[in-house]
Amino acid sequence: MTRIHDMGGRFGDGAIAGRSGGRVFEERWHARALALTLAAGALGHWNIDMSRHSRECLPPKDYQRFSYYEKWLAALADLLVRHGLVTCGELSDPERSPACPAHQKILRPAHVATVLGRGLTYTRPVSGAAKFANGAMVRTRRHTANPLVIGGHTRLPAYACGRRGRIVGCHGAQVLPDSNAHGLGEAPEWLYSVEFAAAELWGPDTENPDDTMVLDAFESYLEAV
Amino acid sequence: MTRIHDMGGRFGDGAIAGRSGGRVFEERWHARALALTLAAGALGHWNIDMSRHSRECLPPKDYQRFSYYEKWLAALADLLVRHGLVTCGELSDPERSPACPAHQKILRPAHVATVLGRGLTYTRPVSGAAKFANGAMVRTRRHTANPLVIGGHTRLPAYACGRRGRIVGCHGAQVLPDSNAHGLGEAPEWLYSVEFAAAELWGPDTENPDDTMVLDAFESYLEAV
Amino acid sequence: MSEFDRHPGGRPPHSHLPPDPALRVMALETLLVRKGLIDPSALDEIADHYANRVGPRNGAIVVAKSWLDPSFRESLLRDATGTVSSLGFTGRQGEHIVAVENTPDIHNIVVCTLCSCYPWTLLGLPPAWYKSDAYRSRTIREPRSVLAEFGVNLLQSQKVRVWDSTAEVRYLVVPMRPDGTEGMTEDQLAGIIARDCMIGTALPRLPEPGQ
Amino acid sequence: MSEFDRHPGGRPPHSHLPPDPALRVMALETLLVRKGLIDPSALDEIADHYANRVGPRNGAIVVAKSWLDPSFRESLLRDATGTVSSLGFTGRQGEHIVAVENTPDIHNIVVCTLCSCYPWTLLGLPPAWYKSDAYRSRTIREPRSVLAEFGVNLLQSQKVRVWDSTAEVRYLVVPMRPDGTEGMTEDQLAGIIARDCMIGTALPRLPEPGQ
Repeated sequence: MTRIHDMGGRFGDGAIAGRSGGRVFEERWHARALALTLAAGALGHWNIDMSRHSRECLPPKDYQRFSYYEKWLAALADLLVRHGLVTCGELSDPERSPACPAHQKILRPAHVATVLGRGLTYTRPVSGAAKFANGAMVRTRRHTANPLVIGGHTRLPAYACGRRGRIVGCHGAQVLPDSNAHGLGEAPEWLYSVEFAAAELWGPDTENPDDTMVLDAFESYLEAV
Repeated sequence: MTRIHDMGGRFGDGAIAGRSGGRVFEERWHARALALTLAAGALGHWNIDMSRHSRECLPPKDYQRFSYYEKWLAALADLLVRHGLVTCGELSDPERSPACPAHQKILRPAHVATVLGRGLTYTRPVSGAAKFANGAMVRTRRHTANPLVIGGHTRLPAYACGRRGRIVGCHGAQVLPDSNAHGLGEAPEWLYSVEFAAAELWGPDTENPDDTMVLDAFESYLEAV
Repeated sequence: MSEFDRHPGGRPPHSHLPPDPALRVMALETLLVRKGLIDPSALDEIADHYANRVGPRNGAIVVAKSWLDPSFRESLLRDATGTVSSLGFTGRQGEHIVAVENTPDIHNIVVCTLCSCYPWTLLGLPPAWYKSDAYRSRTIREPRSVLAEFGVNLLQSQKVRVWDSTAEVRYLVVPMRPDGTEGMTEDQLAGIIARDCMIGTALPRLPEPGQ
Repeated sequence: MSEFDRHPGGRPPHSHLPPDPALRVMALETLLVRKGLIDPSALDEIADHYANRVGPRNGAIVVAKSWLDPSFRESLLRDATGTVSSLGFTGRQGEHIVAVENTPDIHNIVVCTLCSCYPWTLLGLPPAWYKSDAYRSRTIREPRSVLAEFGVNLLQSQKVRVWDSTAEVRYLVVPMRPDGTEGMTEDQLAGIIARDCMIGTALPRLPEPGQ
């Protein structure tokens, strides 16, 4: 078990609601929550893996009751406090906070289109060749746990731990979230697409044995079989 | 992944609240919820495994936000409807329901002490000897899934799937929840206590490698290694 | 989706009850009485049974006897169900009892990760913390951290053994008898064996001198 | 407990914000503006960017081109990131794109079980259902049941391949070109390629005659 966010394969969630779509922002505050998160992220105090981990670390009761943008907001508040940018006292009473000069990396409207349109590549150079070739059989590691930090961030879902699959693609070497989420460096690794037979993942709960599931797995998530 | 109730090892739940104890029933309605559940159970329409499964099948959003006796109540309401004893319409407007004669197994106050004090043994005779001896090494099955019913009840927690442990006790043959929860018969099996090294279960998240965890596992949960 | 996850109209039956929990119980009781399924005075009896008739004193007597009587102890560890039955401690959620003994080498602690299984016949109903998500999720993975929150400091030499109550067997932790209890009666000993000592989240303590 | 699960006073920082979500955003915005961390007019720009400037039309153009131009299709399947960049579709949550093509043998569908990863540059922000627990938990295990809820009936011969977006790679499903679209322009084709076709939860449909 990792955390509440790691829900792939969970039973009990019922039918998928709102399949017909809807507006980009269903409420005005949704747009504001998204924009606040991106603008605060542009200050450079944390990276995307830290953002994800902050959402994952919401208490399960909050994670389950919050709507999507409520999770974003709560995780943003937690990040701001963790990184020393605001205090809990200021969160409960914003008016009490003194007015401060602008942060040197504050995002100005003129730069928004550039920043959002540029993106951030996660590909990094690594020394050494990829360990696994296309078609190679691999097994994912037996525990979903982050090996660097107890209770830490990882992108290996629990449903795919200790399972045999086949390499079906390599995306070059990319930043390792397990390290980057904790400020331990980017530690880039080769990133693969690994395909699993449905029955390997789901056993007796398999819906159709002809189907497959593919996930992206970093090299340290995998061992040769 | 099974369901939201299968939370052993999950991160994120924070400190344990209310460690100092408190009254047996913190609210008057707690006592009433407990009593209603036991009294309705005495009617004999379902067994304890069906009760547990009904709680497990609460939608995750409800399971996480409900207090303990709220889960009991909700699961009781779901059981009553599933077994045809009440309707959803009656749940929302009890006064509309016609007054009915007493159920033939209605629990009367004079029988409460006897019923509660008697209990229900889960031991059953089986043909054949236990497969595993004390000290034998076993491995739990690879998937927590119930092999009889998709999304069905099981008592093998996700954290203990596909793990090696040692038999440290046998409790005789007992009713198999995986079958009994679905009205598929009692299907008794030998029941063992299986002890695991902490590191086998938790890998890099192990708190102390000297520690062990023991769970009770039915014979079909186990294979020899 | 499993059939249990399908609900006509997308709403599980329980969502038709009123939102306030106390009103929810009342609505359900009203309905079940009208339907002839419940006798309300039986509810009073059940509540009284668990509020007043069973509780951790039962378990404390069992432990105190095991401290005083080596043959009782031996019998308890060999066949707890039979042994506690002979004291009249039988019933729901206590049909299959196993006693696990703390020693200088091993400290035992009990949890039910999947629900809240607990030896009702010996300890009464479980406390709220035992049923909490935090206790259920954490105890099985980090028992020492949980024990520290409860103020339990283990001997350097002690391993922890966590019992996850995954079947109908209910576990009673038999704590070690503390020094300074020589000459105490069964009743006096039972008085220092608090409920949590028999779950594994506390150790028996002598009353402070003068109390 | 991990250090991330420890909070002084037992309350995580976000619990200090007001309970109503709209007020919560306002409080946070007020605070961050006072602290010099946010320029409120940048927030308007960001909202406008995702409300009006990027959306599923981008992806539809990519798919339409791949239907019309075999060399574009080949390039898209070999190097989608480079190919869509050449159309100006670059940016956040679209840095590494992989296009996966439906065939008579394989139907592709995309999910992010761990959060809600999605190709923003090609499809805009994800719809609410894509971010729902039900879609995240069920699609990876029972894609056919999910597809049936979306009204998608697969060919008898088709296998399902579910892509779980677990890293920074974003997946674009390239649906099969339906019969009856011969002679349609790129613009007309893009018009029948709805967002969900590129997630894998719909199939392109010709407009009803007369519409």
